[in-house]
Amino acid sequence: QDRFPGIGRAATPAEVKAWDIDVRPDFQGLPKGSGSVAKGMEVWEGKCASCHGVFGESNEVFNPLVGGTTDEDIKTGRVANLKRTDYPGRTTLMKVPTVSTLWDYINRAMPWDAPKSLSTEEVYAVTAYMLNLGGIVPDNFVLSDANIAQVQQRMPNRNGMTTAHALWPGGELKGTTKPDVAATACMSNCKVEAKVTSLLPDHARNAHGNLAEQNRLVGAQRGTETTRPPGA
Amino acid sequence: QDRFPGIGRAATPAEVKAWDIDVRPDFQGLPKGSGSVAKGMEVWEGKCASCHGVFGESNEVFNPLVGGTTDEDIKTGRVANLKRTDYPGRTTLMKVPTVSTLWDYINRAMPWDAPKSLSTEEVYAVTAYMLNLGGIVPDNFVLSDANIAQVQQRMPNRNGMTTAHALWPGGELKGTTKPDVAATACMSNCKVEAKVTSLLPDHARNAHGNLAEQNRLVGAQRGTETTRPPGA
Amino acid sequence: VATAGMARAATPGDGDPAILELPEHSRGLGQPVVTDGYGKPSKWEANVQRRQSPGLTQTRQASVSFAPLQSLFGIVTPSGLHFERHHQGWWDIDPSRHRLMVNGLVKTPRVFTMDEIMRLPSVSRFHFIECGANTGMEWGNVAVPTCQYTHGMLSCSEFTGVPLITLLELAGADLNKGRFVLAEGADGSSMTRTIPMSLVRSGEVLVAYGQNGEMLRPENGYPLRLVVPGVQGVSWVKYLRRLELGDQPWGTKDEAVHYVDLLPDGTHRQYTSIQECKSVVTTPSGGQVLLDKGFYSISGLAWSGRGKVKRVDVSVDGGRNWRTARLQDPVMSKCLTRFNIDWVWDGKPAIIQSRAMDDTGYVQPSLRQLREVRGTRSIYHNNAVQSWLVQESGEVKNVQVS
Amino acid sequence: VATAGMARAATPGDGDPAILELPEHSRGLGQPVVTDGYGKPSKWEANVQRRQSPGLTQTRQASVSFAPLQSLFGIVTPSGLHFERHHQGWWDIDPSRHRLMVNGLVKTPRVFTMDEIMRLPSVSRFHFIECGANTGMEWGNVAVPTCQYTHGMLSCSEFTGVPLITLLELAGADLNKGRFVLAEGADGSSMTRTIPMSLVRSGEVLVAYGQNGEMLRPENGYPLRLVVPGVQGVSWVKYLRRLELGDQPWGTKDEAVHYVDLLPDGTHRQYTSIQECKSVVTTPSGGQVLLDKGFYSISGLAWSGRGKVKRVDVSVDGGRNWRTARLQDPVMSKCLTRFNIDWVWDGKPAIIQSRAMDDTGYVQPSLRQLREVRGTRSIYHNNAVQSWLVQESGEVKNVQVS
Ligand code: HEC
Ligand code: HEC
Ligand SMILES: [Ca+2]
Ligand SMILES: [Ca+2]
Ligand SMILES: [Ca+2]
Ligand SMILES: [Ca+2]
Ligand SMILES: [Ca+2]
Ligand SMILES: [Ca+2]
Ligand SMILES: [Co+2]
Ligand SMILES: [Co+2]
Repeated sequence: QDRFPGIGRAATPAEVKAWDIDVRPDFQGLPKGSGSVAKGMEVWEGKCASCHGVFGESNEVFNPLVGGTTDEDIKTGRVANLKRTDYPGRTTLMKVPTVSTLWDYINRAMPWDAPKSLSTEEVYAVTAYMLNLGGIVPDNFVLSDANIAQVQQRMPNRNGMTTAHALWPGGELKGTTKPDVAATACMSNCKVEAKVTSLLPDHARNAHGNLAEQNRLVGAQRGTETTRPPGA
Repeated sequence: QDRFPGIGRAATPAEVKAWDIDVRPDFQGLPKGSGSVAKGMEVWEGKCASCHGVFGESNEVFNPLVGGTTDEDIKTGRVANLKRTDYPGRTTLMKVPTVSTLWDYINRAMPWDAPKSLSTEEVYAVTAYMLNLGGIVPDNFVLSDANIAQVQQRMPNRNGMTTAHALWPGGELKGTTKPDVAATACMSNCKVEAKVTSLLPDHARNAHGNLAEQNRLVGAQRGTETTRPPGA
Repeated sequence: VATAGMARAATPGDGDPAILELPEHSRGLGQPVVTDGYGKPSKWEANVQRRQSPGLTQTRQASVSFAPLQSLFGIVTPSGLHFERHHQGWWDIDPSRHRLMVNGLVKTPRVFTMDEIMRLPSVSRFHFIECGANTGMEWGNVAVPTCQYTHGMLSCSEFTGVPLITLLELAGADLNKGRFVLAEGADGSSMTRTIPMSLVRSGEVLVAYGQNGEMLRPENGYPLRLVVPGVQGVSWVKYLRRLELGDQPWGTKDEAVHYVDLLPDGTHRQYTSIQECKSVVTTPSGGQVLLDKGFYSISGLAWSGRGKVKRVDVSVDGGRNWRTARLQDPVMSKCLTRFNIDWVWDGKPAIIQSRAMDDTGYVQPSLRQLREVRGTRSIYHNNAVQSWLVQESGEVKNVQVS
Repeated sequence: VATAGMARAATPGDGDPAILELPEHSRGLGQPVVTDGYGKPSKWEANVQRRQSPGLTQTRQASVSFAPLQSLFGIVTPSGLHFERHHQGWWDIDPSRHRLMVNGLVKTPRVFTMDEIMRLPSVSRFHFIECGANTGMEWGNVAVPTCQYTHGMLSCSEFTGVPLITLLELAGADLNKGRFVLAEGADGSSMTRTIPMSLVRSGEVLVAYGQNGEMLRPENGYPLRLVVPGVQGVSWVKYLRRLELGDQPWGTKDEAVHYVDLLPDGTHRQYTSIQECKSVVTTPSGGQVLLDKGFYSISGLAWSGRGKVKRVDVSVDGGRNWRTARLQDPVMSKCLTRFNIDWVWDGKPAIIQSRAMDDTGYVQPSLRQLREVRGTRSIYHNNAVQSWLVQESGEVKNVQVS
């Protein structure tokens, strides 16, 4: 303050209220209120389903939000399908560990083309509806600030996260400091096959457009004429 | 060559001839040929006078080329007017020490809108004409590769240059290594008056346009509204 | 302007017409100054553009465009070619109406105008920004043809701004209780990310308005974005409107549903932030054709989210043998470093790779080494060695090798 | 977009409407990626343009446009704002038809295509370029109002190219006899300048094609220009077509008629090349108005054609007392260096100056010191300390002081 006279001013309570909308996993920031699954279905069908599908299953404008979780997951707090390499997609409900995340995000960013237009009740309701689609809360459920912590205890992937890694700078998350992958810099006669194991099939040659048009017209090399087959 | 196989190739004699057009003060590079003052007047009036004036005196598209030199200057090789602080302008002939410079530049760059269009004879001729306008060669003179070195001995400012300074990096020009201006970094109670000795008059306030429109719309300061008088 | 053939000096008889017949620009008068008060690249450079990868995203407002690394020199990314990543589209915000709020564990929550922020002491630093999902399409298999698409969610600029710590101190921050900072944007997505306090405390995190000498571009957050050196781009919150000091991480959508790294056992790593040491050869690279045998200067980029690049090795035989490349000065922390190495191509197939090492001693892993620990489904943080196959035809292809 | 009033956080009753009423960008969907394959600055930045100085030149093809230093941050000049100096207009040359010839005291004169030049080992270096005539209007009196016009023939970029010495060696140069190099352009003026061999030999002179990560802009010599670090801009020949090694200097038009410095005794200094140590405060600077009393960060640029900037001192009392400013890393040789220093303006008249010192120990002179040696008619190489008068109204004016 003394060092920088005249710079900045105190925010008013109304200003902080207008902008401080975040909701944390411990529900700090969550406004009082509630909303039912039934009301949520209304909101969903009116304001969400056009993009996400009636059951949150659409991949037209984004990945499916719902699907891939089981009653068993709700018990264990680990989504079993995440272990399967043959499982086709990863829905929002499969991944999200914290119900606060859904509430916060819907409240700040959805509907995509009219963010921050929902009432608090609508956010509770449509969150409840999404949870209901995932079998996490029953059809007659009313989600509220009072019971949301219990709902958290049913999130299918609530135990699915770890911070035991070296990719957070600092000790706050009690991660590791040693990177998980430890390569060494072999310089000669290194033990590799140097065989090609993957490359694009020739028929996909032009899938990103004509690469000749994606490179400079002079220089040590040109872009490949991908409208023509290799070698032509 | 060995380090960079496949890069570059020898230039042909015709290629070198096409591009190696520079003429040095020792006349290396000067093609054989000649041109008369009379022919030069023709060239000048046809191809130069529209921009530089009939006597090279115009300042419409560039500074005057001719003027300000005297017979005395031709003798001394020093243009006396360059010493005068009250002399209004500095023409090309007042400054140029080397006749090669004129020949080379006219040959490469003039006429301004059709550079490299003159024949060798035309360049000799129009150079002769310019020299004649400056009284350096007589009306009946024919400038040629054979006599240009003698003409050099009459250039009004031929002795007007020095390389005795520290602004050439390297020893080739036998300059100095010590900079000519030696300031020191006084830090407090330095002996200066700190009185304003020059500033723009208020009537010139808007001469560079409205400065408010020449500064960003945010930041620690704005541009001055110079369409309004100071303090208004 | 589309494609052009190879320009060699013509076989000289008398000589090359491009020399013997003087071009019109040697014989005429060119264009005046200030044809453009703000200039543009040459028309011959029209192929150098940022581009989308077809089919990668379902919408163009929650999408990405890739920088054309194959055509860039040095370390600075021209701001017009800076990669884009939007979650709810970009805006061109009136800076005179933009505000920044600092709240949370502070004595008094505060509001700043742009005028005020730009009055504070600023720093200017060169840093790379890389999306956490860069090279993400390549965890399993080769998916895209050129380094624009494999590595183009990467750019590097000189950023100018105010250290975030200055603003926190101005607001009377409680730096004992305050262990995390939330950064929040003003666009539709109002992107929120939890920012590591260690980088705030070190003075590295900037509230930036300048990029490469001018203001940030609208696509990159004009008028204000957070700069979090070494950390993935999603944390560099654009259209920054608010910073909150708190005692817990926020678990926001992009910390709990995306930008989480799936391990083989079905666990996700959360709050993975650092972009580890990585490199890529950009010249020559996938989708190009070498014009001839002979001398080439292999050139590429290396970077590390943990500090400075210490060394880059290059292999032209798929990783059997390596030589150490020249690093271009200045080598700066959490900044791109350009490397170069000589190569004479004999016309035989070759597999070109680069491997960087940073000043912590960390060595960029091969894809095999990376997969052994993380599997193939992480999406994020693929920093494996990239391989380019030069075929006898001169064609260069994106490949993975064993 | 023209001018705008001062944006302060409104006196809060309930609060600032810019906060309380969420802006449309917080409530809507923005624009998609790749609206521009090559992006542009914000529409709110339209005032940041390069400009001519009215009446300075008689034509617009033999003219100059000035970079808006008052609006720039850090050290990189955005290429679109790079100052222009043309002698016969600018061109956008087809690079596939451009050739470079090396001749003179070489074993075999050689010709290179752009393809070939771009195959050679390159370096990328940050350097300033300053016209020898920068600040030339101010030798006698104050002539122009803002630092755009006093100092705007100055820019700084990351240049990429091949050391000229590499090309000379390729041609089999005789480096004993060869004591000077002629550089020649391909435009109408076919600009020719004699280049110092010492800088060629040291590897500093580059045959450059890259600028700030992309190709040179047409206004700056696309596709090839010489980079002669520390030396005045006219030697950085644009549209470079030919390099000749010789044993004598060339005395070209721009070495014998212009870019010669008139001394009081009527002698001209010839081949004055180095841009000596210099600095200028850009924020605040002439033609601006401070919005308020209080804290400011005085910021500016310093540079030296002889090496690195070692120190910059700043005075706010017209040169009586000085404080040493902070230098922004990286400090590079023959490159702009950004400096900053804190200042609390008490609302009284103040005269702001900066004075740079380089690593040779050379100190930037005051105008008086410079004039004592060189008089007032040199035109070129005015590197005097610049003074800005802050008036009580907040208006800043270009002044000279005793
Ligand atoms: C106009 C299209 C549209 C509408 C309407 C819409 N969404 Fe979305 N939604 C999207 C898109 C696109 C995304 C992905 C945004 C991104 O990439 O950050 C998204 C993301 C989400 C996500 C996060 C999913 C994830 O895995 O990241 C949730 C939850 C969500 N929407 C819920 C809703 C709800 C609830 C509504 C209605 C109240 C709604 N959406 C309306 C398009 C829409
Ligand atoms: C269309 C206008 C035009 C025409 C025609 C023209 N000039 Fe010029 N000339 C100029 C301009 C403009 C310059 C300054 C160029 C620069 O700034 O580098 C100039 C410069 C010169 C100079 C150098 C002067 C100096 O001090 O730098 C000479 C000598 C000259 N012209 C001679 C000629 C001759 C001889 C011809 C005819 C054969 C000619 N000019 C035709 C416009 C013209
Ligand atoms: Ca204030
Ligand atoms: Ca909060
Ligand atoms: Ca060749
Ligand atoms: Ca020659
Ligand atoms: Ca799809
Ligand atoms: Ca005039
Ligand atoms: Co993202
Ligand atoms: Co010039």
